[in-house]
Amino acid sequence: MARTISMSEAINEAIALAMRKDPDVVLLGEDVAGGAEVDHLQDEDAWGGVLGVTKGLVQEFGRERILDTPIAEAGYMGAAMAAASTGLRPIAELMFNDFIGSCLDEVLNQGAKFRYMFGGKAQVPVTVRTMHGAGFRAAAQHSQSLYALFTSIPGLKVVVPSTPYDAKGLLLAAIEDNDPVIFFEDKTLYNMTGEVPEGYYTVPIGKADVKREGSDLTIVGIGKQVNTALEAAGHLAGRGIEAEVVDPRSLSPLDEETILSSVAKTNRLVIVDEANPRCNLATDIAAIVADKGFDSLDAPIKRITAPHTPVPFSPPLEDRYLPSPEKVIQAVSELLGETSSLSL
Amino acid sequence: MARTISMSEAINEAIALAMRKDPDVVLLGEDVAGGAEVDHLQDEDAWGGVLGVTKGLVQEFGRERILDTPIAEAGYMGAAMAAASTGLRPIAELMFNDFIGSCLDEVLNQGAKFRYMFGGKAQVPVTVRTMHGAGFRAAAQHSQSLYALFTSIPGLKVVVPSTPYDAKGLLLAAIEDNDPVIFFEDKTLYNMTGEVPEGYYTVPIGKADVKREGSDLTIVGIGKQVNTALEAAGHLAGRGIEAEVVDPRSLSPLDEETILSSVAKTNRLVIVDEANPRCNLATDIAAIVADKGFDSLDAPIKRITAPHTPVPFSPPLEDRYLPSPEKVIQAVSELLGETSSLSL
Amino acid sequence: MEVLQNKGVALTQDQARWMYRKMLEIREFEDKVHELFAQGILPGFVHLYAGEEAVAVGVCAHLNDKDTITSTHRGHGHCIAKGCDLDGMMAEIYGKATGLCKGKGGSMHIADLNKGMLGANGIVGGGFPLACGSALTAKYKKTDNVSVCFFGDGANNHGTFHEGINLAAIWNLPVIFVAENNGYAEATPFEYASSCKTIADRAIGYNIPGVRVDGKNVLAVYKAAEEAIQRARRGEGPTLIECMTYRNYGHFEGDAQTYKAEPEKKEHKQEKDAIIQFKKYLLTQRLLTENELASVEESVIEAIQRAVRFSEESPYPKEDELLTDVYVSY
Amino acid sequence: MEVLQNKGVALTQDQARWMYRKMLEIREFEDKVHELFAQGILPGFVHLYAGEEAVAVGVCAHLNDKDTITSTHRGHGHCIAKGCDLDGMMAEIYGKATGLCKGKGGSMHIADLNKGMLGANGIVGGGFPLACGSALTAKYKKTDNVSVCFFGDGANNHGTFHEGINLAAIWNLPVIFVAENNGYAEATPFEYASSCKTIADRAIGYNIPGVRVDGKNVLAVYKAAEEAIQRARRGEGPTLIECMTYRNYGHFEGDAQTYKAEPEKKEHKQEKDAIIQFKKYLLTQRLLTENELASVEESVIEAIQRAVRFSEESPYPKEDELLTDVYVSY
Ligand SMILES: Cc1ncc(C[n+]2csc(CCOP(=O)(O)OP(=O)(O)O)c2C)c(N)n1
Ligand SMILES: Cc1ncc(C[n+]2csc(CCOP(=O)(O)OP(=O)(O)O)c2C)c(N)n1
Ligand SMILES: [Mg+2]
Ligand SMILES: [Mg+2]
Repeated sequence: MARTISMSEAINEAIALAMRKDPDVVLLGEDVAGGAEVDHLQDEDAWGGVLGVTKGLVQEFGRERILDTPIAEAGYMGAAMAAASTGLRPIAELMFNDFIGSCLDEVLNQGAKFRYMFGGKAQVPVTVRTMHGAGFRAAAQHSQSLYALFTSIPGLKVVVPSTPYDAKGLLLAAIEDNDPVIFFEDKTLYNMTGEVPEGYYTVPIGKADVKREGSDLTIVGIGKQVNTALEAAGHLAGRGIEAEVVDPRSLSPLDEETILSSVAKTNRLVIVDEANPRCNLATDIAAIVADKGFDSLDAPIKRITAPHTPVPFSPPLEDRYLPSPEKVIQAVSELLGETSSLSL
Repeated sequence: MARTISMSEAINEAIALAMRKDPDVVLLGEDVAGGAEVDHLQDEDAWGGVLGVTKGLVQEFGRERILDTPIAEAGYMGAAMAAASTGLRPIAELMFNDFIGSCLDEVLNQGAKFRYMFGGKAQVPVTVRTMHGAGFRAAAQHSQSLYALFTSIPGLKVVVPSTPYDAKGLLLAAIEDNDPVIFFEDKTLYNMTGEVPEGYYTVPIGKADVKREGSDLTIVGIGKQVNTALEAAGHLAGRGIEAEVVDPRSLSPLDEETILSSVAKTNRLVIVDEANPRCNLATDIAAIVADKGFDSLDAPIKRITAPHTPVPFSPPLEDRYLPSPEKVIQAVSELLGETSSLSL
Repeated sequence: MEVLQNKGVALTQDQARWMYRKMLEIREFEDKVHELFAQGILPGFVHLYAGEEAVAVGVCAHLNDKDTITSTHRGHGHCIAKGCDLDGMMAEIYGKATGLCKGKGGSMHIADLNKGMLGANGIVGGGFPLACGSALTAKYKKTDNVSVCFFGDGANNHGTFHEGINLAAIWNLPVIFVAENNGYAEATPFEYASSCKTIADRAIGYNIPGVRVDGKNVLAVYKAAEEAIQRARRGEGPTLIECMTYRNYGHFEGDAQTYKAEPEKKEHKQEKDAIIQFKKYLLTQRLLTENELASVEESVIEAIQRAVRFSEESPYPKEDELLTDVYVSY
Repeated sequence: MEVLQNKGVALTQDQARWMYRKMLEIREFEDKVHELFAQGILPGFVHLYAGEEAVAVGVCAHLNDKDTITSTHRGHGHCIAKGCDLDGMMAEIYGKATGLCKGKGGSMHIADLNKGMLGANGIVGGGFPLACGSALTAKYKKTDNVSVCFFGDGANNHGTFHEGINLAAIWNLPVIFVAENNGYAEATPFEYASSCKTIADRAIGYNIPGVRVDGKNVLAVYKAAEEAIQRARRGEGPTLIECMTYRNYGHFEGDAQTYKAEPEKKEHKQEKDAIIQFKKYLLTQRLLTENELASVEESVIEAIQRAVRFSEESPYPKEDELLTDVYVSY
């Protein structure tokens, strides 16, 4: 397992492997190939997605399977849902998760509900890949983290990887899955590198990963914020505080057990979620622990989240918007009742 | 304050009062008048909304101010946002909150964010009225309670009344408000009656109401579920258990103080929210209390919500889907550590 | 087998009987649902298709079970024309466990994927993208199946109309977009809400064929659909067909229909009635005899009675059905 | 004051100078942003308007501060043509506190409501409904103001195109829908994604006037816009104008533009260039002299330099600005 590639490459590779394995897998979205029907364009020069994540796929799989769509999210997302329920296994790319505003109905009222409304007689094996996350200087309409919205919708599964390894394995699991899966990709993690095996493997949906063991407190991170948590944990270790870092990886289903048993061990919980603070994953996990894990809690549950504001453009404001290791350390210091706050 | 009218009448009256007071208030939505440009139709026979809530308004205010729209939620919702930022004070009706799937962008990325993105130089005094709630046999696409989605969006205010009195006062406050307010109307409460003063009054947005005082535990209900909580509290009182019932009325901003001080008094919390369980208001409130109110808690925080399923059509299934006084009492009995469960 | 020609339509006796039967099934089914709803027996929002039978039947006459249709909130007629089981449909509207969707969907969500019926849809405009999706499957898998998207005049102003038809056009998908222009969206007239002179006009903006036909004339619908469906099967892409029709009942059960003019209501139940017209045609053309028609009528009435009995006698779903069928696995 | 006539266009010298100046301001502004981005000085997603100047300027020449426009992700040109302050714009793109939106919006969200500029918009198709809204205000308040909705060829396939234009048409709103058909949406050609032959064709489906003009010819745009805006001011409803244009740079900064053919790129920077053409016209028509043009050029270059200096020297917003301006009150 010595090969090191980027998150972006890991995702690209997962799509290629899935498409080789199953001829019913197609990829559709805006410019996922790029340059459709441009005469002079060689497919190796095609865009491959707005940030190049799907580059090269059209060369191997052709334009019948890598489908550029018009800017019509409702149109192609609804098409993906029905294609899935009639025999294809589409991967639909919603370029930025913020654009769910243009196609929520197709997800919320169509794809997610077909199976139930139809008494179990339909299945919708679609994967929606979408970019999220702040820190890219992309401002209010291109930087949100809307996974809570999808997590709240029965019928959907929701996955947010924090490493290239997980991204590849979870994406393959998502494509294999017979339910609709929303797969979140943090645009600021595309260049993150890590060890990724070459072949086909899956990471099970619904299984959290303890990314670091510890006994003094539990930090649950969502997506990129797992890395914030790990960074904070590193600093804390230097001060003799051992944080356990849990990466749920899949938000729906959520592996409550792993979280609860970590808290049973550490008796303290901090959750890091870069989404806006109201009704997000941090509140969700806090509520679960405040119910089922109440007896093991020795201290208040702390949430490190974005503030209740849109994502600002200005770099210093955006930096302040996001959770940071400092903020995590600050919360931990409050939690452990240290009077003077810790610093890096 | 002896007059008793229905929730539906209270809402109608609030709109009329607001329109009399401020000529910039207009109402737009599908069939809010009804029968646009039908020759023989007398305005008193016009629909006045799909369930008749806005009946009669077109007679008084005319078709310049009561605007029937095409079935184009994105079109008219976006129009309402921009009309609001250029000098009108529109009330836009989204017939069922489920239809947000057709116009989320206009709310999420446009109206809610104008003010922030534009550095405080815009204001968007729009009120979006919308119907929600299960129990009407309206099935999966017409029965959801999606207030958490709106609560999570910075820039919006969110209001869910549980009585005719609150509905009228909150709606008038919403229309007066210079920020976008989403006003939820539970379709199963339209016929609920209650005392409502005739004149113009407002109920402040952001202020919870203690609907019943008690010292043994706190029950927070959302919208109609306040009434479920009150019913449960009545039964509990018969068993010597005094529940305090808190109605937040406004979900964003949320009156944390009233909730926290109730819990400080009772040391126990149950939340009743008929939305699906993940990332909803129940988790939100639980998380806030598990942080800021942790020290006053003597027991796990219990949430009574819908299950993680779409709303089923079949009456017995839908009845089981919803929270009920029985379920609340069951949770309370667990909370209070009674071994045998209480019954009605 | 005897074959009759009329206005370019060639119906065999079997086809004629099938069409007459389906139109009657729809009418009787809806009249019965109307009655049951008025009696307080049926719950929910119910939108009846009575009056529009010629559209669903004229189109579905050309489809097989592998062809798919998307439908609307007013979906019973589409279901019946596409071959859904009447017992299962009625039981679904009752919310019974024996319903086509086990009672979980109800009137607005009846579906039967085995029959190519992709579901009634409570969301206006919901069907356009879905029809593209099943057509994409057909095209990708190189079958010659087609998708039909039924939609109302109100849906014609929803964004999904535009996105769906454009997508079908650029991808050359085998979709037939069938507008059911019954003059109203709830209480709002077509002319008020739609800026186009005809829905068919809008085809120009997508560079596809668009026609308007008399949707009360099942032969006219049949013929237009035949051409469009054959084009689609040949891989020549989508067509937009606008059928001018009328609903006999209100928008939903309970609607006082104050927006409808009396003469208009009357004529649609009499000389313009699609079933009366078709029956006259069948008789004058000697395609079916009075006796044959009567026996169809009798058998349909029995079938509807049976469906009601079946539904009444069926159990409600068991309580734990609430939690199943959300996921394949979770 | 001397007035020149050409193809039905009557420009005063002041107008001509204003138009030339605005086109140059846009060009110089965008070339400078391109440079600063390449140097790593500017953050974010930046979409440049260079090459399309004739559209924004030809249209906005007819507007006053009470008229409103909605814009796109490629909004700098619209802002400048509508009279936004260059210093405030550049500072906004830098994310500085002195930006038009205090640095909170950035390139994709520049707005100035006092100038009737309702905001650049990061959502493709976002402007259609918004333009209807400000036009509704104008109509309701009985002003004679109009709204202009600028949008790209890519946006022409979004559902909001359909919903917005239909709404404007049935309500007879004073909106002018201005398509900037630059041939591509990101890397996707207009012809691939759009089933219509021309965007103007789609006007038929809304029963409103639709015209296609050479969007590199500011006079052609000016004339089409004049007619449409006058119609709208007279209360005669919306118009759709399609302007054929081209962007000199990539979709956003960083785009290698492999999808563009070389000859096409070249001709648009040379003989088809809108500014070169307009300049030639001004000279041959003796509307402005070489000297006058040179002094405009000089002053524009200075203005842009000043804007950069202003931005460089401006502070970033204070940290607590993160939390303000979300609500009027909360
Ligand atoms: C997106 C959406 N908006 C609004 C509604 C409410 N609604 C249900 S049916 C209907 C009218 C539909 O009119 P039309 O498309 O003409 O169909 P018809 O009822 O005449 O068959 C409306 C507004 C809905 N279900 N979905
Ligand atoms: C709803 C939505 N979908 C997709 C995008 C991503 N996107 C940004 S600009 C663009 C292309 C727009 O093309 P066009 O409308 O022709 O404008 P142009 O860039 O050519 O000026 C796309 C797909 C978006 N911002 N919003
Ligand atoms: Mg209709
Ligand atoms: Mg373009």
